Amino acid sequence: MATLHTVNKAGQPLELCLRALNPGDSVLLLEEGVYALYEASDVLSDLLRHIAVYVLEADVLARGMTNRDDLDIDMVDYQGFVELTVANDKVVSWF
Amino acid sequence: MATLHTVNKAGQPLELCLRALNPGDSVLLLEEGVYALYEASDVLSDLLRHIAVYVLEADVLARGMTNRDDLDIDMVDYQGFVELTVANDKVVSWF
Amino acid sequence: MKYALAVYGASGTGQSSLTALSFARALLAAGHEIIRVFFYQDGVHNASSLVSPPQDEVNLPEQWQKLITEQGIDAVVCIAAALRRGVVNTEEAERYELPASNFREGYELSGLGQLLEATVEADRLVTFGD
Amino acid sequence: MKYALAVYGASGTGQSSLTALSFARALLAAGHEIIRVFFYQDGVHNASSLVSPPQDEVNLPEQWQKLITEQGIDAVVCIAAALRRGVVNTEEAERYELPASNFREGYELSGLGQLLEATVEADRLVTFGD
Amino acid sequence: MSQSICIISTQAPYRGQFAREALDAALVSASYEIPTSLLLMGDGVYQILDGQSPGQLEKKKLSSLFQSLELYGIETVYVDGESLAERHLDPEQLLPLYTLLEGDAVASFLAQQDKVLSF
Amino acid sequence: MSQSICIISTQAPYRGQFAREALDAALVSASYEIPTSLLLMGDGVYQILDGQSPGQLEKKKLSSLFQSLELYGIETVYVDGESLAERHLDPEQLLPLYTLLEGDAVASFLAQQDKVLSF
Repeated sequence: MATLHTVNKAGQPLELCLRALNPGDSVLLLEEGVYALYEASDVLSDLLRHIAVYVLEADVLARGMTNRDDLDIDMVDYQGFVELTVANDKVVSWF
Repeated sequence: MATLHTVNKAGQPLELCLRALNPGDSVLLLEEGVYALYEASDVLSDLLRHIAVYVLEADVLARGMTNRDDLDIDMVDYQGFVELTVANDKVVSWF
Repeated sequence: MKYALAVYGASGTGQSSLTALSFARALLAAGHEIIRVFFYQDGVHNASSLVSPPQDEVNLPEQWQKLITEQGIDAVVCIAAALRRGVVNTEEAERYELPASNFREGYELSGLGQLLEATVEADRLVTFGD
Repeated sequence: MKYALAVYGASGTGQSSLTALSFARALLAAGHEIIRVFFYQDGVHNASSLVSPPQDEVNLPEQWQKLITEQGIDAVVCIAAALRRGVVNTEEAERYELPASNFREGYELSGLGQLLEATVEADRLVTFGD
Repeated sequence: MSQSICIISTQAPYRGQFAREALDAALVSASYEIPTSLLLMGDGVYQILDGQSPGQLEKKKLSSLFQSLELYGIETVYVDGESLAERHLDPEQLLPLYTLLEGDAVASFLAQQDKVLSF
Repeated sequence: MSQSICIISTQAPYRGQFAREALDAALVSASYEIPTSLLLMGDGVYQILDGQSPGQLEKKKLSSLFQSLELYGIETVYVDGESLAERHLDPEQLLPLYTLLEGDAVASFLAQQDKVLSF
């Protein structure tokens, strides 16, 4: 029962998501959640040891962010978002 | 030019308010800002050395909170809120 | 004292519209003057004539309208914010060829300049945001 | 796969309505089925027929309606949430003696049960909140 | 099919309709005889603080809605222990209708659910 | 009377209309020849991150609006330095139209203003 977690802010939504993760789950940062690339990079690099993390391209580009070369985070488009919802058994949204 | 600062959440609004305070200013916690009584009591007890802090009664009662006996925080009603806006030269809202 | 109030919240999203209304009532009870209430952002929904909450909940647009008309308060709704959110009077509905209008009497649709003018003219500006 | 989408945001407040719309388009492009879109909380404003944003901004209710009618998607607006926020069709406007209605064609006003039914029936539920 | 639904509620009470509309969803779900659980996390834990008197806000008391959950077969409300601790909340300040999930229990609880609806 | 107005903008861009509507207010204020300043704090500092391409969100670029501030006589945008530091933002990532307020400077800047409008 792998779960895709979507996170749309770097504050409470990200914090709550972190304590709801099981091995094999994935996290997709979207909307203001993409700011976690700057604000929570320590948390993300820890997380990446066990969990696959993705960012939504449209939101990264809109905000003038760039993906972190030093972190193994995949950038996906809406099609990739769809594929993540198929690959996991359910979706939990944190906002 | 004393300022009344209203704070309606304990997260970013309270943090930003703290760095905008001048001696002689007052702070009024309202709406979800009253949760600072629990969440940020250390911050508040520091603050109270220099700054007068108030909480809005309707919001404290609504949420099942109680004022802190150990802190010198006055509970005001909407009439008291009005008086605070008169007693200060301007009002800055943090939300 | 002369007050200008800026209201940014709708009844569904936060609590700021209700806080502003309670504050406005207390202002008038204390003998102060409200030179303008300016509804901006989601606050424009407070001018909707179609809000119909359950009987055990307060109808904020109705309560605002009552205060505004009984006390003769100048109430301005930001026209750009209102058009974006689907709150329009009959003139704007005609101009933009919309199928209906949903604007309460007693409010005026106008520009942001009305907020800035009131801000300068008032002794105190109080902003109510979510 | 069969999807149910729950949309909680209006265009003015957050970004979730737009994210949901882009996701819905991508779902259909990938050959999936959307068994229901349920508009709840501030998401009910996406059914308003009176939203009229500036020309350089997207009209989300119009875009949603286009997708819903062209693709024959079952689109349900929570009736309790809509009444609280001033989004009503002609029947509800009559029932509650409201002066107008502002509901787009192609959507249905109904209860929360429609969200729970779709949740159980779908292979995946995706929630879009602000 | 008897799929389980978990409703996660993360917002403080009286902030618009968020908490209320999550509770409504839980009640409707249970009334459809769907196995339903309600999980409070983050600011959502403030919803079960005892002694709420929202009369001046002209809002309905959330506590009466929480008490009606049992009538619909929702025997307990799950609460994230870490969210309580962060807010310095003691169990005796809360309505006595919850089950604490400590540490990894939140994650394992969610893993067991078929569908999760967030508010 | 030439009262000064400061507009504080604390929300990230493209979150609904918050940032856009604050900028609109600044432009209108300046066009009324009111001495106007714009102060970015908290998530508001993300508004001047350079290279924003909101095309896929079908939103107008905020940067073009910031660049038009000068035409209305708003020569600079004030930015809270602590908010930049917390977000690990470097000056070279930002549109070059701001003045940094460090430490107590935010508080003293606000003390000088006659009216403050928050967004």
